[in-house]
Amino acid sequence: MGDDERPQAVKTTYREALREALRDALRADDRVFLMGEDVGRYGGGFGVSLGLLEEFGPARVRDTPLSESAFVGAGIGAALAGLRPIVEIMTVNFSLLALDQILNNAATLLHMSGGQLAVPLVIRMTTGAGRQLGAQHSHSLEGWYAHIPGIRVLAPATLEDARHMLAPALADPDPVLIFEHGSLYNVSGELLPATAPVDLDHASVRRPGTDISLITYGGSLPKALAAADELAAAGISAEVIDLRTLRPFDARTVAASVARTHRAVVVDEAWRTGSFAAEVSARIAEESFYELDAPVERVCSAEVPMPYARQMEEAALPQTPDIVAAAHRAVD
Amino acid sequence: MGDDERPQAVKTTYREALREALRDALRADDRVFLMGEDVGRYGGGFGVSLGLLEEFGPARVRDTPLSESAFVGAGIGAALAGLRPIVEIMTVNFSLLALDQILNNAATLLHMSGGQLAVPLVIRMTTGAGRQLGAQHSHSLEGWYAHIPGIRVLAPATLEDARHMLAPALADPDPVLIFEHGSLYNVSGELLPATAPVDLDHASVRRPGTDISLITYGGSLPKALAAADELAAAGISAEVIDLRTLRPFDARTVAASVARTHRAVVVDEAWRTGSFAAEVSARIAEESFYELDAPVERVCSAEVPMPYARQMEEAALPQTPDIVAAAHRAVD
Amino acid sequence: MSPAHPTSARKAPAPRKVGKKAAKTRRKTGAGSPSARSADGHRTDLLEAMLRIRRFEERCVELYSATKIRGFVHLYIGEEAVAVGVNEALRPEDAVVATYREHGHALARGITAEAIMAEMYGRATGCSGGRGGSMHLFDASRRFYGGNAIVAGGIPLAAGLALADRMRGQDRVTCCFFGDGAFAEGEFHETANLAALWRLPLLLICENNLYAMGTALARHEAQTDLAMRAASYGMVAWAVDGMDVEAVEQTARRAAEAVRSGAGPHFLELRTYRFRAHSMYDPDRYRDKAEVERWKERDPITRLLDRMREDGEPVDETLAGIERRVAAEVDHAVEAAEQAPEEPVEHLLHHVTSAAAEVS
Amino acid sequence: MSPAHPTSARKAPAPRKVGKKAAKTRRKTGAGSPSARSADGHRTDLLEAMLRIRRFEERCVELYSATKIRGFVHLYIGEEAVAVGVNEALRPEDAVVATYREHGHALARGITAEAIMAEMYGRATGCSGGRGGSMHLFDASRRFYGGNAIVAGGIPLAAGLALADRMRGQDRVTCCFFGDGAFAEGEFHETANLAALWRLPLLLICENNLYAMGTALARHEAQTDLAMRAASYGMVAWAVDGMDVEAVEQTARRAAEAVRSGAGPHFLELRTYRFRAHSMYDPDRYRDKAEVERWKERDPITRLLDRMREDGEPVDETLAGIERRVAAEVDHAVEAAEQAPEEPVEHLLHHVTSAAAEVS
Ligand SMILES: Cc1ncc(C[n+]2csc(CCOP(=O)(O)OP(=O)(O)O)c2C)c(N)n1
Ligand SMILES: Cc1ncc(C[n+]2csc(CCOP(=O)(O)OP(=O)(O)O)c2C)c(N)n1
Ligand SMILES: [Mg+2]
Ligand SMILES: [Mg+2]
Repeated sequence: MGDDERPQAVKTTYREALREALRDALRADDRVFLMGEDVGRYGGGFGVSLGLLEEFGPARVRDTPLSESAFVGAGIGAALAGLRPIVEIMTVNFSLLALDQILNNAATLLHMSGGQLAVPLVIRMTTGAGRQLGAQHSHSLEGWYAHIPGIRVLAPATLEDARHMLAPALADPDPVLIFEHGSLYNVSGELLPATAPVDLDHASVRRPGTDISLITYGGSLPKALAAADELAAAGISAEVIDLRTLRPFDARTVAASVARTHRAVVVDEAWRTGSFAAEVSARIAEESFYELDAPVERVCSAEVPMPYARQMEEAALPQTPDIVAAAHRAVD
Repeated sequence: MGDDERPQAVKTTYREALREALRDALRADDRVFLMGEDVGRYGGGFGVSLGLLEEFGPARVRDTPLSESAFVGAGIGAALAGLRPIVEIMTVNFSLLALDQILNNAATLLHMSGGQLAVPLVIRMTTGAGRQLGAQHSHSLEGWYAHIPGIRVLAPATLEDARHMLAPALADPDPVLIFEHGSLYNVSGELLPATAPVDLDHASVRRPGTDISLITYGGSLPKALAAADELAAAGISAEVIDLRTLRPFDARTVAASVARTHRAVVVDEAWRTGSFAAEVSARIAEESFYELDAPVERVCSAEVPMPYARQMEEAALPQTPDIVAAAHRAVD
Repeated sequence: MSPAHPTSARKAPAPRKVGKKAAKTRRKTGAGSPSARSADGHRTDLLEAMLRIRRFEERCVELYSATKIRGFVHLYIGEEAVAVGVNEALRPEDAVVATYREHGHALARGITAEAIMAEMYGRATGCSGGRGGSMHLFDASRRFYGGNAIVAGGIPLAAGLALADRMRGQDRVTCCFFGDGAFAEGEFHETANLAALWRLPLLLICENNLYAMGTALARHEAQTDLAMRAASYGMVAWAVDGMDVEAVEQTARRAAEAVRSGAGPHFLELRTYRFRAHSMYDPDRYRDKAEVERWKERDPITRLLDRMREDGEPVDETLAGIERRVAAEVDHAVEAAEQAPEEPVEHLLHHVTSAAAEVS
Repeated sequence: MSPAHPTSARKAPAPRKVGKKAAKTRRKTGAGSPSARSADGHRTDLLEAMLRIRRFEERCVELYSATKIRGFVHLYIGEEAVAVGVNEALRPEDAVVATYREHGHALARGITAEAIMAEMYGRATGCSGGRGGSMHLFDASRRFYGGNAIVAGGIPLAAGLALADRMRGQDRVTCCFFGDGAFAEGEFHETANLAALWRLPLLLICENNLYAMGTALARHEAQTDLAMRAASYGMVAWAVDGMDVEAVEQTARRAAEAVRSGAGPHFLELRTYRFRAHSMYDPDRYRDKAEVERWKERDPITRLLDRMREDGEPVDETLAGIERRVAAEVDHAVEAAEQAPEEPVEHLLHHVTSAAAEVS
């Protein structure tokens, strides 16, 4: 591209961006294939892979039986054999059925074998609540996965990340888990072509600010940005950090932000106790102890199985006003 | 027992104390039964239930097939029907195969049903590392379970708790998970008869101190107590808190201790990132911010699948010298 | 020590038991073949039970479009004969475990349209207090244990309910509904083995509607004869025409009686079909329209009506009466749901544990 | 972009392939029945392979008592005919997935006693660099994928290895060993269905030693005819006398050839027995001593020796030679392990990810 050719922005959605990334990957490397429940004829539980079966055929866009453990394990085996599987688990709620495979095989084989067996596997899944799906379909368990050494955990929150995280994830020789928040699929916007490969090691400052750091990821990013808007109106300059990668956790970017703002609010849709936000809060207090002017605030989900009723679910989830209130507590 | 009859201490082990608790429970209530892999003829993977089959018969001491999901789910169903099952999952490592049942059914049914269906189920399992069992048999995942609303998570660290936590756990109308650290089974000592029922809501100060709080639970308690001894020799008075119950987390007892000592070290055998220690550290920094004179220290396992080699496993696990060093850092 | 358990504490009202007398008669005479005449109103009752489900769900579609109902909603339309026929074999003291596609099972079990509709509206008067929604209908008093949205997740639970009965020597049946897709899950396998090994009083009802979402049976099962596969565990297993409510009833009765009398778990494969998409979100691209049309020709409601006509029963009048009653029920359910109170958000943390609130 | 994968990067040396010539001859003539004469040393090779395992493990017992080896150790003594016989059917390019009871499979596959012993000593020279121990033996160059301590946890993995071969059109076999206890796990079921559905080139070897720890087969399986159960998935499944190494070899060859030629997964149930306790911790209280003694009469090593004697082969001399060689191998393995270096603890975080270390 010449210097004077301006990159063309395209109008797209988070869902389409994910799909384009899959299409690219399938085109670029014939070791890549997509496998999971209803990824083919149905087009994906959330429509992400629509059309890929037609383009790439049933061998490379592979519908599986309802057997989460078997097909995730099969993905691990295929990766061991040199392929580059992308396994879709329809939602994080079903990933518990494959958690043994992920923890005890995918994350562990490299180590147990003394470095002989790498597992270049990508696992994608939908996460999060907010659509009145009730107690069994609204989990935010990416924090559990971020606890596991040996895997990388990504949470694309923007169109850019949805579009451009997959390629470096596939290039990673080790297992990578990608959590797509269900409330983001329909988010639309302008997407510029990638200029540099996405950096999977670092958090991103989505909005700079000086008075307080709002630290979040995934589906909570839009809420944090909205809170920053509201805070700006109240004269508080909030910096918004999108963690993007939960493991390895980029504590340095967070610490640098807190060194500027001296106050922090961590926003995470998981239940508060034992959430990934706890790790973030702990790390800030441990590593930026002398920088902090106020206790770190956490805005998380209420500790309740997600209720179906609309008003109850809304009350249970972190909302923009909760973030604003937490920021005020920290600043006052 | 008359006033002048002094309670008789008996010499016992953690394993025997657990067994006596099971025997008591089976004798006291015919709705109680024990179910799990090899709990009967084998006597339990770690010998805890030895002899119970002979005493109570195969209907109440029930060997199951290797089907963790099915027999844990069956325990939930039996509890729904009014029985009081004690399900043994041989180790936490295999509990992943039943995690869906625990999270999506046991912990959730009461809520999803609008309060109609309580699940009075007790699940026991061995946890922890330290016996050179390698990467798939050394997990400390109780922190994950402590993330789940709707269940109670216990970690008996003493003979007293091994002996006396089961009865109140069975009396709890909701699911209770009991984590027994594998390194404790052979611990022996004197056990006094219970005077009052064990309180499952509160942490316990195992050793009072004034300079620093060492906060831990389960298999790390002996290491923390040993560290306190060493610190005492160096003129540092360490208070040792045994959390005992990870959920509900007794933040008040912890805060009260930190209010006295102004410094804290949290010890947890889990991998550091996303450990339960992160929650404890975060809570201290959030709730005792103005009490703290130094950053909270965490002593956790190295972020590595547990290696088999002795020296490697020792290096990976939190050890007494690590706790002592962390305390010195906090105090200096 | 521990508080009494809700199921044992509450008195269980009778589930909606259609045509009890008729059933008894048939059992006595050993008749009950699908083509047998039914002069005693039993067929009418079956018809009404199926139509209640059909009309209730048709209304759900409208209400979903109107965003009165939210979340995931899975319709049972086309499969009514299964829930209605199987329910005939069950007694009030029996237990039922169902899936996320369970409006039909709940209605057949006698949970009122009103309680279900309120639940889908998320109202405090719903059968799960508004906490559950369409996928999580519960009624402890009727031993209706959900409403489970994890495919196959209810099966082990059902085994546990059955285990309790077996341990206490109670001649009750636990009836567990699940789909063909659930057959592939490890939990089905583990439970089938456990149930057969322990001879649990469990009635496994596989609703084989030929699809798991968009995946056809032959693309998710190596061996599509599910009854045969189930039999390999050492259980009795039969396949039945799930579009014929009388055939379903008859077979379910035989199976339930065997289970009740201690013959161990029984498995029924009900061959059926859903006329609608998998859920409200599903554009139904993976099925041939002609296939759907062919199956609609076997509509269990039409089929029963035809049989009644063939047998000279006065169908039209009966039908009109049923339609009126059912429409009134559904209308009433909607009105009541519209009026029903929302639970105050201050109650958010209720029912997390049985105690009022958690420490800390 | 991504670094080359170890298995493809390294050149694969041949696994220990006993009696290659003999095998070819037999295949050509269509002979190879257990009672056929073997003048060409093939039986000697089988004998040596079994004795290597036996003597290696007997030494392990001593070393465990001497606390040289730690962790969990599960002995294969009594079951040697299975690993040795099945290995005959495999080629260097095939893959093997085994369990925590895998010394026998590893030795048969050609991993040296030295590399395995060093692993059990936790030394850097071990076949897993001391990271794995007895339950986690690996050798990427021999496509030996462990060593898996989660019962049934290796089965899905094996399906994935087979899937890769199928997708690339390679005529390789993935051979997966597991126990009778694993049969009850959901992962077996899910994978069996997947393998049959996708016709994966997978050889499933069920080592039915009649016990899962202390739980006898009939107390963990409702249907104890495991081959029959497996067949119900639509796979070819045969039961074989697992105490007869020649029978095992012959059947495994037939099965592996079928798998290789695209006939889809095959399942072999090998009826065998472990002479020792489940693990070094197991006091073996759940079995009748007489039962163990009866099975010891079927010791696969004695049995092969007897057959050789019946056929007039010069057994005693051969045996003496084998015992000498094997003892030397094991002695050498122990000496080497004793001398071998420990990995420095500074390397603790190696092999967590492929990159040198994690960020942060
Ligand atoms: C464990 C699990 N995996 C995936 C899903 C997503 N899902 C919901 S319903 C369904 C299809 C189930 O098909 P089947 O069991 O045949 O029941 P049907 O919907 O046809 O009644 C799938 C894949 C889920 N809810 N649970
Ligand atoms: C998922 C899981 N559950 C339980 C265990 C504990 N355990 C280890 S071996 C074993 C018995 C396995 O029996 P089987 O599959 O027959 O193999 P064998 O030991 O007889 O070779 C059990 C219960 C485990 N390792 N993994
Ligand atoms: Mg279906
Ligand atoms: Mg066995």
